Amino acid sequence: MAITSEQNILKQVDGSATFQIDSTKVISSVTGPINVIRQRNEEPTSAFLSICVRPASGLPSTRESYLETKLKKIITPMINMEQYASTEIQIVVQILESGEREQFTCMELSCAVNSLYLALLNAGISLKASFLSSFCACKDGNIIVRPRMNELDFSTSHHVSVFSIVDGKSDELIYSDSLGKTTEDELFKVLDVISNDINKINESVRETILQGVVNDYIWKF
Amino acid sequence: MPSTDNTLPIPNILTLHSLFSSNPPLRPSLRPLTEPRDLKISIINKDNGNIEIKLGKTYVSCKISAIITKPFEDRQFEGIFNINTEITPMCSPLFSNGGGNDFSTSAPAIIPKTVISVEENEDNGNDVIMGGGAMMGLGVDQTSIEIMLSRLIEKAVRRSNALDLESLCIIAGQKCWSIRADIKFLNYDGNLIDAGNLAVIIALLNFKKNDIEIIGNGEGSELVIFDENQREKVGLSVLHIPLSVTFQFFSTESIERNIKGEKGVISRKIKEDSDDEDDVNDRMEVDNDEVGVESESRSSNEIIIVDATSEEELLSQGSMTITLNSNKEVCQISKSGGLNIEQGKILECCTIASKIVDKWTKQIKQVLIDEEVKNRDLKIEKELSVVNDRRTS
Amino acid sequence: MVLSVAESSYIYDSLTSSNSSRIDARKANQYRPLNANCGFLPNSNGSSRIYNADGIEIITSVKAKVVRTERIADLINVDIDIHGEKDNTTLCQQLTTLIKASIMDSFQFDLLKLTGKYYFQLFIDVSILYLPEDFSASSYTLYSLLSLISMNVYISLKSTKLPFLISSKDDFDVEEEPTFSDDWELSKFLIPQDSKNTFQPPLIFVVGTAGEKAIIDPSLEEEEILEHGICLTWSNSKVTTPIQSLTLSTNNTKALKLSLISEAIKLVKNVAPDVISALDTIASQESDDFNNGF
Amino acid sequence: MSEIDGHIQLKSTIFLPSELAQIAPDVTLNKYINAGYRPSLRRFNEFKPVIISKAGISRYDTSINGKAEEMNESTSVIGSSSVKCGETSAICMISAGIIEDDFEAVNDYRTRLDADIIVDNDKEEIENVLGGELLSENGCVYPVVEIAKGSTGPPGDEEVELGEKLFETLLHSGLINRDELKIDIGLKSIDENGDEVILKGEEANIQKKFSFVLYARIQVFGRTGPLFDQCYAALIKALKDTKLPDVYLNERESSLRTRTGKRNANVNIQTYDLVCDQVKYRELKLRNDRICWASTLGIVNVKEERHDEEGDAEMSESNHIGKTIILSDLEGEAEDNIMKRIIALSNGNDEFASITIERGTGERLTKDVIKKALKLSQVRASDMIKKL
Amino acid sequence: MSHQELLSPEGFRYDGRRCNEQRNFNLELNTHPHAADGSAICSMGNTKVLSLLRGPTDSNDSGLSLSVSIIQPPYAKSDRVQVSKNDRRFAELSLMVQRTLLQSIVQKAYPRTNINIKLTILSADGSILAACVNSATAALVDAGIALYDTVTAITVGIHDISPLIDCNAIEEIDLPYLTIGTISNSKINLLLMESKTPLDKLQKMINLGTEGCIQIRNQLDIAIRKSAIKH
Repeated sequence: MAITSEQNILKQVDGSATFQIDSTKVISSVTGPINVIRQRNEEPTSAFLSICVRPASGLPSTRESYLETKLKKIITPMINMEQYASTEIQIVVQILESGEREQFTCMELSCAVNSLYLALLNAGISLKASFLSSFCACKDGNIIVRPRMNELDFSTSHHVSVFSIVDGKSDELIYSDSLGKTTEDELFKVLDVISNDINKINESVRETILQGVVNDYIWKF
Repeated sequence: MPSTDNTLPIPNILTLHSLFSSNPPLRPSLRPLTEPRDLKISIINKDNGNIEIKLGKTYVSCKISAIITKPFEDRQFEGIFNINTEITPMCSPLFSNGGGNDFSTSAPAIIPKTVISVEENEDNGNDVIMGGGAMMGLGVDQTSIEIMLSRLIEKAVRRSNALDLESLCIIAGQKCWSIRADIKFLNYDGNLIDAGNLAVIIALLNFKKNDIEIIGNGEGSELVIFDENQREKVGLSVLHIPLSVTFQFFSTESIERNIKGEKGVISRKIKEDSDDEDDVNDRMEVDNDEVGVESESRSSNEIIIVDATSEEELLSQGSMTITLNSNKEVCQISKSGGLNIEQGKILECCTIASKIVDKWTKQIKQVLIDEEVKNRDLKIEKELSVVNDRRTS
Repeated sequence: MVLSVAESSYIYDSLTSSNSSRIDARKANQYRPLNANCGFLPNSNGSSRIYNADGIEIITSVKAKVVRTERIADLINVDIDIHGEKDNTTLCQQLTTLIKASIMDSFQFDLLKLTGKYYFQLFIDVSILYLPEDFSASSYTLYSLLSLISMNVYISLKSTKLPFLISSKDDFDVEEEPTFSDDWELSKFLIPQDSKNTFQPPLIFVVGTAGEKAIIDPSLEEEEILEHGICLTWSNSKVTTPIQSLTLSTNNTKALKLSLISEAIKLVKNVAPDVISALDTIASQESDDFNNGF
Repeated sequence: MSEIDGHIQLKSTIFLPSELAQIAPDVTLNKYINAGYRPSLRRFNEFKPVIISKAGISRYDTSINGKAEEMNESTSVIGSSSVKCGETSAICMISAGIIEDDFEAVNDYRTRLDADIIVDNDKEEIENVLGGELLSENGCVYPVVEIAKGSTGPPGDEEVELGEKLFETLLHSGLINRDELKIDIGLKSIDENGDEVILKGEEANIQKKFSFVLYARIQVFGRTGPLFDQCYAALIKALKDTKLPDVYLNERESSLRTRTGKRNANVNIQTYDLVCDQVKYRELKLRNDRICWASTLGIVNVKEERHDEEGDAEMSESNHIGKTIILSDLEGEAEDNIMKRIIALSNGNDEFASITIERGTGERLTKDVIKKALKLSQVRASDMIKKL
Repeated sequence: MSHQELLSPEGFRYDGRRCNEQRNFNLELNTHPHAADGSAICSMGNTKVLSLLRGPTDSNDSGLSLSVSIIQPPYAKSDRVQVSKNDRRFAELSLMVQRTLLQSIVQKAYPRTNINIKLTILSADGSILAACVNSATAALVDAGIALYDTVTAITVGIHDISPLIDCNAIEEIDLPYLTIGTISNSKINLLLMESKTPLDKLQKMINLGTEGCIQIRNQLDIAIRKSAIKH
């Protein structure tokens, strides 16, 4: 299952990145810190995150605004918000292609988190820790990491988790969302599996970041 | 961002001014006035018509989706085709979410004082208020940009009947295909109209929908949808390829001279001191007398460029969009306000546009052929592998 | 509008004194000048325009459509739009309901009957092109506007012409869509102009009272000192419901005497025939020229 | 706090407890928790009492008079419930619409022969088109949550979040079998004797298939307490109460109408006159093992203060021992600000329909804590599901 | 309507006009002296557009802000159609009118100013945009707003090889047509074409259009003079 990612593809924003797992592709952009656009959003002690998710096709609906809420919950604790007091960080997540049915959001959420991480890095926003996300589906006690559309359709439960990365290894659980019939044992197994998978994703993502640093190297000719 | 090519490192308005007012006028990138930037087409997913194009640094993605629905009451023999254009802050922080809001606070410092300021109008959707003559110039508020953009692309593709709507009808009055094109503007560097138009058309040409068949007649009929393993997907019936070319107009003259012509020059000389400084629009005015003398010999000295970058749009004093296909049929012309242009110049523009459209059409067709070849190879490979599988099993 | 104590007491006293006079020297039963004309919309069956010196301008169009329906209530549709305001403001909704109700109450529906199965459906569209900015939303303003609209609707209904039916009237047995003559010269008025017995569209009058006096069409200044406003409907040569007492933007409202209501009715009875004959004259003078009224 | 130390005379400001709660909710919370209580004076894992009842406003609810025949005929609500917890009540109303299952693709073996290449795994193909097990088996409800706030307008973020979360959890929990929503449609016709009869199944010979779509409208009054838990309870309760009417086609009206189209071609437009029976209904059956109870649990790390005599400045790190406490039924501003949360939907029987873990800020979230929280939610669920 | 009927072999159009014959053009200024600072009504055949202008008034912006809104009441067409208030087509039309007018106003004379124009299409029978531009220009003149020049507009359709000026609604449905607006030296300010036309016919249409605009301008001049004498 191919993972591809790329940083710094858009010129007008401060940071941007694409992230693709299989047939789900997401592009994110980060602009900021900038002055707060609407006065009432200004917060005196921390930054205001404006997150906007656009679907692959059609107009944004409640599904997208729920994704926005989830992303906000995941990202807010990862940014040093106090450092950007009374400013705004503008985030746009555009789903380019979605490899799941609209009843699911796990691939999109997971890719969005990963692309957003890269975009935040690219924009030079101060983060508390690195973080990455992956997802899996369970059926009859079997766990399938990064399932395809079919496998997801037939699963009894599916899980999305976000872990922080410390020393190149997944470290701490940041966020986890499980839907469908599941048990406590399954949850912990899933968390272990995802944590291992994130280590794999991390390898590929590190490449991208490295490449990004090389490309941005200021003194080149 | 450091850059090694010939473009200006910082969008320097003054440099732009002086380049344009030089004789002959130059563009910052030294690109000829009537030549568009390089068009790069990449097909992401051939079946669902997901494509990306790059026109210079302007980066647009378009995706087509098709579903079966009920046709409109008043158009029972036709399918439905919608184009969705939305501008998000992703393509430039100058734009905000949801449209119609002020972006003055978030805008970087490069924006010069606009000729006419932008007024935010949140509640009154009907009153459209805008600034400068440029179509996509930054002095224009987002609502009007979005309206013009969506209308121009819609007229170029939908109203010119590029997509054969009648072929989308399945059972008259009951079922039809509804095709939807979602244009996503990812990066803004001028000329969103042409790029958006190109993206939709290329996506439509690449899109393939599932084959269907109606089995039985009358009440007992069933609609069967085949997936791609059963029957090959079928393309849409695209009748012609309309492409837009947007021109930006510049002038080194004052607005008065543009309107009044030579007479204006004379009257200006009479009351020179009063007029000289207070013309707000005279941003680009160079030395009065010299140009005045020159312009008497020339009929007019509007500078016309195609495929403007964001900096050029910033400065533009007027724009015109022409949509053509390679059969030399004009599908739409839209010009309002901005510099007044002689009719000869407009026809000249049409000829230029026609050349550009021909060039683009050729490129698009080449991409299609390449894609076809690639596809065919894949298919043969697949068939062979299946035959192999059978033998082994 | 805020009047000083002196101003308001002057207006009030001169109005209630035995030798009563209104500040603009009108008689108690005298309207302010109004201009109206009709028949200028080529695409409508009937149209009219009315405007007063305040600049309030209202245009009404009546369009007829052939429908096959059994529901009488669907035959008359009223739509009021205030230029520059959003749809469905409370003012708009109130006006629409009141006008529609007043028309429905008195309408003679057999005028719309075309054949056994087909009817004309009327669409009455009212555009209020301009309202002065100090036009507050008190119920007095609502009703004075209502009064203007009702006159406007009256003229347009009176001037509405319908095409001449050439197919048979009786289609109970034979299924036949109604066909009409192409010749517009043959068209007939919806409400025949000659006979006196047919129905008259309703008119709404606003009467203000102060002391024992009742005055018609109070101006904004007068409204400030009035003790009461009464709205009366005049339909088919008699005063009918709705009769309503209005809230004024004034603070010297007093309890309403019964005698004042009959006073108001008397006043309306006095005024209405003149108003109707004036409106009828306008309705019969059809003109293509939008600006004939000047 | 200790950072604000000036060289000038230090003077402590004393706030009333209510003032302090507003200025620094976290400090207040800490104080309370150190004392072993919560601002609401409940114990840490003490739940609030919940009153769950039928709202009695649905169509099939008999009127207050107790006459069995009388129904609320004027309403289209087919299931209702009310849940009251503390100062917040939620009222849920279920209504239904009918859709034609027509655009679900028909995949037929006859036509399959057309394909040049026959793919082996047939079964998967079919279900793939239908949308897999999940979509072919799990029915759903489209909930809209409205929090009374005294003004109208588009739904706020919170309302959208609640609605979407309810939708997602309910769909994936498989509470409603999709077949349950299919309509066994009858044909209303007049037999030889001139009586009205309703034909079903084979006799009726109706080609089209129809399904119910359920909509839920949840109105929330008050905003204390975890709204999601209450909304979920209200929704489940209302669904249990839901009754679906019998539906039949009216024969007279189902004839074909011919209209002349633009190009003089004839278009057949079929109109259905679907009629819902006024009286007859069936109950909506839910999968009982999937009925869950939602518990939103907050997690706080408290720095326990040893009650030493020394002042703040003297306190060293060793004096603080991190302690993790799980709070149930979050309530009040201080507790609303806890971002470290675990939301678990348990059926009280070792199974969960959804588990959401949000780390928020602060200390690490350990496995033990998660385990503890899940345990707590199970205990609560096994207790509450009986009441539903 | 068949293609043949729109232009007979003898050169007569459906409504009896010749190719280069305009419909009855009537322009009146200052029709609503009480309701607006500038007002005008422009009728081109059965198309009637009323414009009410309010301004110049104060504004907080640094320059001139001109707002144009077009409203088409439900009775404007022969079939009753309700136009929604955020109809994109009308939003585009008002934007085009606004841009066109803005170019002819002496903007430097109106800093921190608001001008608000409301256009009401009382009756629609083709050439809506042209009638709107003409009517709004007249309203600007009536309000005494300083203009460099007036903009006048007209539509031109094309039937095979013959261009037809001032199209009515029936012709607009079946024939390609464009709306053209020019200033006094025949430079083009407004050009809108939305239907497919062969490139080589464009010149003919634009030529006739510019001439038509001159005609309209003369009539506008007469109307302005007339209203000046009256007051």
